[in-house]
Amino acid sequence: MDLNYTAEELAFQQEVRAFMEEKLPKRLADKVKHHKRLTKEDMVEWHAILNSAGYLTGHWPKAFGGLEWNAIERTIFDEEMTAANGPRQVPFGLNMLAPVLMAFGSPEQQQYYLPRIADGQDFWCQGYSEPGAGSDLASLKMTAQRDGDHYVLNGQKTWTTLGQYANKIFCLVRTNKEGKPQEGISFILVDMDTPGVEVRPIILLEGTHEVNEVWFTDVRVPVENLVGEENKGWTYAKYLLVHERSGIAGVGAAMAGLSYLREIAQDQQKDGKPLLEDPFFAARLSEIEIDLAAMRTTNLRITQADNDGAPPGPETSMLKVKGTVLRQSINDLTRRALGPYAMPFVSEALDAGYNEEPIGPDYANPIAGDYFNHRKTSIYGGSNEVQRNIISKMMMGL
Amino acid sequence: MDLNYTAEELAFQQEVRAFMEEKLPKRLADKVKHHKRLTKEDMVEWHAILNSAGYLTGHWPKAFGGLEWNAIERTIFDEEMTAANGPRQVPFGLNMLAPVLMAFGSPEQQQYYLPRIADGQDFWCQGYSEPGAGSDLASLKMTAQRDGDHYVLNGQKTWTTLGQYANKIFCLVRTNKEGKPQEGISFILVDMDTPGVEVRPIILLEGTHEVNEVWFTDVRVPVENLVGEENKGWTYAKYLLVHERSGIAGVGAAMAGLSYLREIAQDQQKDGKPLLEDPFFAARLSEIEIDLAAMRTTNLRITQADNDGAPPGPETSMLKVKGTVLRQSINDLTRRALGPYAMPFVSEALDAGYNEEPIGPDYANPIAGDYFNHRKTSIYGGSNEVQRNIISKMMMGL
Amino acid sequence: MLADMAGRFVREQYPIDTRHEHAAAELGFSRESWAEMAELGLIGALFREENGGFGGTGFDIALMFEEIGRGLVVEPFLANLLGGTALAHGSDSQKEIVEAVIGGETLLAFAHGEPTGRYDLAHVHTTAKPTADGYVLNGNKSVVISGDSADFLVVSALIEGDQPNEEDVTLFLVPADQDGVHRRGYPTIDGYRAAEIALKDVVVPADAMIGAKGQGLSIVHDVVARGTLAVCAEALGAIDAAIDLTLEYLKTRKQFGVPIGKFQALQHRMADMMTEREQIRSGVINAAGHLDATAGERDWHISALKNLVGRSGRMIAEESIQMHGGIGMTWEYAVGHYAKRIVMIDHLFGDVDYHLERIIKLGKAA
Amino acid sequence: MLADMAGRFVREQYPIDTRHEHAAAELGFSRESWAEMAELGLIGALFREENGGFGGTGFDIALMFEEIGRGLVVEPFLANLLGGTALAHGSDSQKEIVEAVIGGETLLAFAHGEPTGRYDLAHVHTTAKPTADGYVLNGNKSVVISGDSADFLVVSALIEGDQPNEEDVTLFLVPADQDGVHRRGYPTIDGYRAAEIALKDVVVPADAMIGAKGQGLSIVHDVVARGTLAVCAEALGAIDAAIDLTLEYLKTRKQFGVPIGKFQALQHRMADMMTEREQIRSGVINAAGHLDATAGERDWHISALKNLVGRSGRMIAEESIQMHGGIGMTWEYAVGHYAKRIVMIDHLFGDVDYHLERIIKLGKAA
Repeated sequence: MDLNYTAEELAFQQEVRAFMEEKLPKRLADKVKHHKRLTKEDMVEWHAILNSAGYLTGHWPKAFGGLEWNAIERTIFDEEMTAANGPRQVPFGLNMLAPVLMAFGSPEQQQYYLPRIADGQDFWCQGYSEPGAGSDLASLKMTAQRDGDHYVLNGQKTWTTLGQYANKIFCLVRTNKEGKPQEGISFILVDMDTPGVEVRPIILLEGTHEVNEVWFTDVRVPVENLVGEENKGWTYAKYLLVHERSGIAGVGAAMAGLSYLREIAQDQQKDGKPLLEDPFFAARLSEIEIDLAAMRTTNLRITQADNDGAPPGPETSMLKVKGTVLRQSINDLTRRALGPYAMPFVSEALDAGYNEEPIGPDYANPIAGDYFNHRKTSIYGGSNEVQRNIISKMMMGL
Repeated sequence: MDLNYTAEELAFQQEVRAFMEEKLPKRLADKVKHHKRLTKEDMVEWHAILNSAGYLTGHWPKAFGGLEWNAIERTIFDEEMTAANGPRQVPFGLNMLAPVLMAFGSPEQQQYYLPRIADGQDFWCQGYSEPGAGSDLASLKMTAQRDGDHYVLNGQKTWTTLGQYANKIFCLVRTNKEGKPQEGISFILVDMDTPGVEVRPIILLEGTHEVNEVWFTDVRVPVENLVGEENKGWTYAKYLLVHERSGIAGVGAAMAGLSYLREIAQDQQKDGKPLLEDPFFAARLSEIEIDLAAMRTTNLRITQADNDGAPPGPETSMLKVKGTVLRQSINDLTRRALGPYAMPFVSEALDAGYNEEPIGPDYANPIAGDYFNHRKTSIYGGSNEVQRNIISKMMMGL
Repeated sequence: MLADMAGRFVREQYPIDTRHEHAAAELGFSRESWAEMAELGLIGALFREENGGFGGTGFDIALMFEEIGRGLVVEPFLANLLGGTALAHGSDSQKEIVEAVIGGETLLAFAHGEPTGRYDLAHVHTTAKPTADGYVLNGNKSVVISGDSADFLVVSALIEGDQPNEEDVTLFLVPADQDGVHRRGYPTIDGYRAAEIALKDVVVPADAMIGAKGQGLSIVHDVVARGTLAVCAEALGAIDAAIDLTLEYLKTRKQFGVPIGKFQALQHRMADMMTEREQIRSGVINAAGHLDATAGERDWHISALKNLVGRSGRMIAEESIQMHGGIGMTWEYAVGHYAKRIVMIDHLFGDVDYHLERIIKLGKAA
Repeated sequence: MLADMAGRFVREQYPIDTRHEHAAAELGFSRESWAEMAELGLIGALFREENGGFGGTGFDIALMFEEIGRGLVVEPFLANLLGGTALAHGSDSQKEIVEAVIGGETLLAFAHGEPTGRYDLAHVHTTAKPTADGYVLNGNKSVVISGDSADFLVVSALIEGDQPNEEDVTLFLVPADQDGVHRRGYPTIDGYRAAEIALKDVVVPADAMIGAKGQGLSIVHDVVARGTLAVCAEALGAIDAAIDLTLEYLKTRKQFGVPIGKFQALQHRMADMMTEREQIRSGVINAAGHLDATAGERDWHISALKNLVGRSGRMIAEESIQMHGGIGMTWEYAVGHYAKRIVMIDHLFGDVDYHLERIIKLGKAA
């Protein structure tokens, strides 16, 4: 039951901390801390910096150019990076497609695509969800029909995050309508420049453009772009979903958010004293701190079990639920901390180059928007309802 | 949207208040306030006092000797009586059996039984639940087989409240095993002195004896004791359940409990000041007060609608859920108010005639037990889960 | 009656797209629509007959704002309720302005809050320096609702003197285009408009004072009590709409072949949402019924309501989005806009904790 | 190792009926069982080698008390952990008593709390008046766990002098049968024993003092930190048992023909209960790992844990009963007894609010 880091792990932690101090551009850290919008260029720049130290693909196997971090090292890296306000990596190529290619892709696909993910030549996005399908992937409708050396794709994907920046998309498509619904699904790679691919923005409730619809009309994709076998895509999709579990608790983000909230509450005044000293506010903050301290250990315990080779269990779902609830409660309390200044919202002020005076305190503008935006975290990646189904079913055996 | 009482209603309120001041024995009010155990004699005494003013059967139609109170008058009476720490009436004869007899009983049954309920000759209990049946009444198993002028009863009832004091029990029994399960049920009145009736106590988790199992072995009951028609008992049972909705929110009990909690929190010291002045404690108390003020109005609105002849809807279930949650939160906060003195529990001290010094403050002994005992309120009379099913199904039409 | 008319107007002429158009316009609302609403008598419903209105009781305000909430109406009802209520305490010529407000010709805003004052109503640092024939105002007013479009501002200030205190707070009526009034308008996250207002040596005549010298705070309390009731009723209307949308979604949206409303976990949460809605409705009734009671009773019920709306309103708003899933997160679908309004009302006139503290100070329920 | 042995002992020789028998006995526990547990080394697991034990770290205490909680063991582990920890700060002859405790021969109780002190550890009104060769103790000690069966009491008192303050609090070892010690034992609602103890002119020699004069509060903090960790771990064990029973019930109990565990509303609540259990488990690990850290770090993690157990433990206890329905309300069925223990642990060493306040005072997590 020893949860202390080993000497090697502590050394690695120091190494990452030093890297963040030295290499993370202040401009990017400030944007992250103050919830400004990151541009595509910001993301590409940060990937390149991480890649220069090998950190970008640190969790990849050595055979594919990675450092073969174990789960603990990966957790340490995530915590340090997030606590330093480093931008989160864009996960679609790095953590979602890459493991699938490593496990099921052809040698040619591995050799071509993996280096391009690492060096930033490709910016991937994800074509999983469809309108009306939600968590129920087996019901997907987008089709891929074989035509000589090509598949012809027709249909629509939705909730495609950062699709407006991507040059590639990996898609689940239906290649067979017979049999069980999950048996006719294939996994295919698509160049977004192909004629017939159209990206339409979805604007979120607070006005942000993060996600998109992607429409496919007679899009011709070479058969070499099929990953693994035809009609086996369901297996690959599940592999991807289970595999991508690192950082699901969001401990680093919660810690960074909580520390920012403390700063804000120290600055905000209530009856002539810092809001932080108000008993009700302090109580809410402290409850979150207590829960987070416990969750940090829960996360390490589960990560440790993962390191020890235990199969992924319902614990991951617990981390997802508790993690989102906690981060959302931080967003909520930060919103409250602002008092009336939570209301003003100047969208342009979130973009680089905005130079006007802030309305109210300089940290205020993005906070309420963030609170609303982060309601998504308990919805996407398997909603908290789906996670609770998993927990209870796996643990009750019902 | 006027929720003020009319002049007549205010006069009635004054009348009841004066009655409670004059006629409610201090000994009984003290027992109720301090959560001491009421004996059968206490209950009978209080019924007789209420009956002397006609209040016991105030809600009965004039034809059966009542005062024909409407829903508002009944609410006023309940609130005043409970706020004065008057013992609650024993409902089984008065509010459960009586309406069924009035609606479905024979003239002979009405003439014989109703006066005996009013004047305390009969002490009724209820034979509804069976082991393993819970909220699912249609699955009941206890049988009544016709044998000449008698029914012969065999089976078991459970959760029979105050069965140890009762001389009569009304039962739902199965008279027909064919057809739909709810079609073969009958409603029958049983003298507890009949050979073959056996009452076995069920002790609750905190050590109280309130409920019982009642076993029936070849119990011969005259056919005249059948209420209404054979195999129509399901209809009568539903009538009973829907009809007995007055006071379901427990507003009076919550008000009395909250005011007692205030007294306790004024007496309890924290860091040299009354606990009531502690901000966290005050916050919890105030949230309950806020919810209760709203629920009081919710209750009046629904009662008013009832008065106006609207059919009972899912609102009753809302009152049940919110009412139990609120009263349980008062029990919980009262327990917390005591600090370490919530722990001691001398069961004998709850009975009359106990004369030893109390352990800690004189109000402390019953509080934790009450907290545990009142967990029942969200379970019996249709659990809060069943109520939520009703609310959502009726309002969503699903 | 007027509330029914407002309801019909919202249902028939104020669909959500129209609302978004109004909000996106330069002014942040539609002058035409406002004129129409005035014509229907909807503004007058907020004021007593003696001030030229046709209502003005707690129930009038509550019913009107429920409809405003149901339609997410962006026209400046709230600001004009606040400003008009303040002016009703004023001189005859000031009361005449209320009539112009009711007619839809004149717009008011209530410029009371200040940058570091949070929700403290007594926090007034703006000063009024007496001169021979009036006052000179200096100070900053923050998050003034509809402050950018108003013709007149009701401004609170501390009359300068020896150790000025709360009893020197006084209200002034200031034309918004007066020299020295600097306004910076901006949108709010939920689609409304507000302004930061700097007052620099703003000269006003003696008769710009509203009510008597030092009467400011007591007027402010009346204004804010009405405003708080109004936004809580507005939240109730928005909650009704959000719950209706969610119910409809649960009935029509299918997953694994069945409507998601068949899932019991959602049913039970929905049951709690509907129960809390009834509690809020009761809170609105209690507050409306005590609006003209003693200040202590009024404030208890107002604060109880605001706390309840802050607590349960947030729960309902968040659950409404959650039960919709992804679609609830989009601008295109209405539920998110209702959720934003419900939650942001927590930031108007004091949040859950502010009102809980106030309830504690006021003692037990009257 | 010892914890495994404790676990086996509980599973094999301590079914709930045996537990109830022990609790109902005159002493409130079984001397024979206690001797057997001593024999197995279970008491020694709570103390360091230097005090004659075989454990004594945070993890030793936590693992042992998890098993105690799983079995709802009524034998006086807690009182002897408290008393023994205090004596470990004492003289050699006092430490010898710890060995007798470990052997199961001698029983201790920790008589610190007083009637109006609530959870305040510094609230000591009992006095120790210096005499030529010792002290005379006077005062009242309240809710002393296992105080009725103890052979020795560890008593805190304020040494009389000029304006005595917290720095005069000192601990004394007092034989329970000493003249002037009046004990009134009684059961607690969850099936354990405690006592009110009045000290009337109790004469003790100078060497009855534990540690140095004025060292009392610092020893009390050490004792209470260990005790708090212990009862939280005990709560975790009881939570495990309550959840296991509930899971089993959900799988076997049928309603309308299906196991009630198929109802999604119950499934989702169960998922939250299981998640909170993991959080509590993590809290126990954090507190156990910081038991010998600086006082500030130790107390932060101890208070965080106690707050978490108070909040989530209550939820789990209440839900376990609720999901069982009527049967969960009965004495005969075990779940209610687990629920009682989990909830009543909130009343030992400070409740949710006490520890939240302490966390606020201690500042952010170390």
